Amino acid sequence: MEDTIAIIEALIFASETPLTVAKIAEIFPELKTDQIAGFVEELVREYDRRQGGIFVREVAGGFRFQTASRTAPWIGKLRAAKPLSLSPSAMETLAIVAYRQPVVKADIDRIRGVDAGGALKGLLEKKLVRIVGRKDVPGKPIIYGTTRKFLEVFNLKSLADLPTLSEMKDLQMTDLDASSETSV
Amino acid sequence: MEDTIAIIEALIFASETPLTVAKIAEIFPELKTDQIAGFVEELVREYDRRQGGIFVREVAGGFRFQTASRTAPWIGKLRAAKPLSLSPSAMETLAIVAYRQPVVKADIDRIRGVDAGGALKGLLEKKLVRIVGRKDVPGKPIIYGTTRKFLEVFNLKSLADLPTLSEMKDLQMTDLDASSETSV
Amino acid sequence: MAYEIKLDVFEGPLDLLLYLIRKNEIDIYDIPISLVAQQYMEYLNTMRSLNLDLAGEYLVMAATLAHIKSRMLLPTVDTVGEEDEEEDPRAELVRQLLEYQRYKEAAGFLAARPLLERDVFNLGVLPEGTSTPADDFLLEVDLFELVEAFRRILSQIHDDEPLEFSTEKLSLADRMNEIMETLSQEGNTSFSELLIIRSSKRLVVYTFLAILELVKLRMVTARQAVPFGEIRLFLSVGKRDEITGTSEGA
Repeated sequence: MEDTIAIIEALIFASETPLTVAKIAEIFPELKTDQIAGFVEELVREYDRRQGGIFVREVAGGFRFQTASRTAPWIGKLRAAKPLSLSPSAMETLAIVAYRQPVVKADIDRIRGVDAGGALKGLLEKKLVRIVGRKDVPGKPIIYGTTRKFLEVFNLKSLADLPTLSEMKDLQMTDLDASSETSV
Repeated sequence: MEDTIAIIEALIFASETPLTVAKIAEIFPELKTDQIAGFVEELVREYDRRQGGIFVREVAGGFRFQTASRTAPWIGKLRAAKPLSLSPSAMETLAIVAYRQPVVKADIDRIRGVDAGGALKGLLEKKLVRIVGRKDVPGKPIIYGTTRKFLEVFNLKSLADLPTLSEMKDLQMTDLDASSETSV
Repeated sequence: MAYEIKLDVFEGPLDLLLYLIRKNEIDIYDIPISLVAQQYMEYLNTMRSLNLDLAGEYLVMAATLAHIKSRMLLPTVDTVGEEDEEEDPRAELVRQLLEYQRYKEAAGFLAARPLLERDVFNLGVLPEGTSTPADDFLLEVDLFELVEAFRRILSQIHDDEPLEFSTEKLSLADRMNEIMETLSQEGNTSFSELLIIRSSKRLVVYTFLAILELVKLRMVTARQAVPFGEIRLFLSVGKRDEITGTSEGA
């Protein structure tokens, strides 16, 4: 294996957050960004071809190792911690924040037709949503947006990776699973 | 790749402690310990042959992934830039300084009920808090306030943009759903 | 097709309405309002009889439905095709339902993705490495955590002293910090310079109050060379190295 690829592999493995190409470029100042992206791509393909238990995936603007989703039932038996779960009201609130950000609480309340305070607080605590600032209107309401952790948890490369809302109508007809499962 | 090996690979990867053969045997009651040991051995050999950036190694009676030792210098560079978070006591102290500034240490101690000296020192070192002056009372206690860096780190335009307590109360109303986790 | 109903599964009045629309196979653009209003009320009554907590929003929607129903019953002026004459009383509700439905679908899409810690997993433990914090570290903190920390502390205090804060006080602290920053960079500045550049009246007042506060705290000294001359402000506190050693940008 090309030595640089081996080092990049170790870096992606050891990084606490998805490792960006820019970060790798800082560590290898002698390499061009294109070259690094090429090396990472090669690594991604190698694991894809192999079809093993782990894969390299692009998430939240960086790369990380993650397990194949078909192995999840066994890992569930291993891990003591409860899997992440969100209530329907938390999911609805999160969807509104994700698609309409930056967004104020009043808008979320209006769209959902109920007070979203509790759901919003839960999402803030889980660090899926954050306070972005204040809107420059009377009352200066707090505006909310999603976090990098949101991208990490939902396996999104970036916010642009969210399907457009009209696109979603079509997706609804087909199998949602088909679009979500890329790793196995 | 043999599917059981792929699952074992994912298990070793996701395990919070080095994964023992006995533990794998619990997850696969239908397999014999010998068989499992054989699968693990096969995985170890595959990564050894490949000579990449990561390996499967036996540590403390179990198996885990680790990076190749020759990649250590680069991983050191990566870790050096690790983002830090604040401890709860530092966060509490910072919150008091932020909301009550200009404030003297005795007030912080009183509000927190413990000596805030250590936390304050850490915040001064991180340049989130600074000495703004001395109060003109006996003992001339030092007065603390937040810095511009504090505003930058928390993405605030000004201190007046700090969320108020009543805004936080808004986030706790109703919606018991968000706290009582139900699955998606 | 029979639907099994769990009364506590609705996420709000809009969710309940969408359910009724689906159940009755109704065209969302042409809702038979009296049927839907009647069924909505039946559900509300069932929920009440089961002692389920009814959020106020459900009652507001009941009133809205009743209002739309009454408007539908009113004889309309014969407006042939001209929709801008008078809008369908249901239009606003339909818009709301469609918008809510879109985000409900979006929520479903998000939930169907491979979720971290549910479908895919990260490395269990990070390999140990040289974890020496560098000088120029990144801080990863959250504003919500800061406010929560403050709220937590306040909730533990049963003091008589009110610990609530006002944005006025914080605006004052903002101005005090800015003046101190100017002074630590430039050594001194003139009174009028600080006040003149301020465009809004509010800001001038805060700046003036901030200067008074700083003088009162003996953090700055105000000096005048001649009577009625220019007032200049000087940093007056502590030993210089002590201040600059810990302050921003030293």
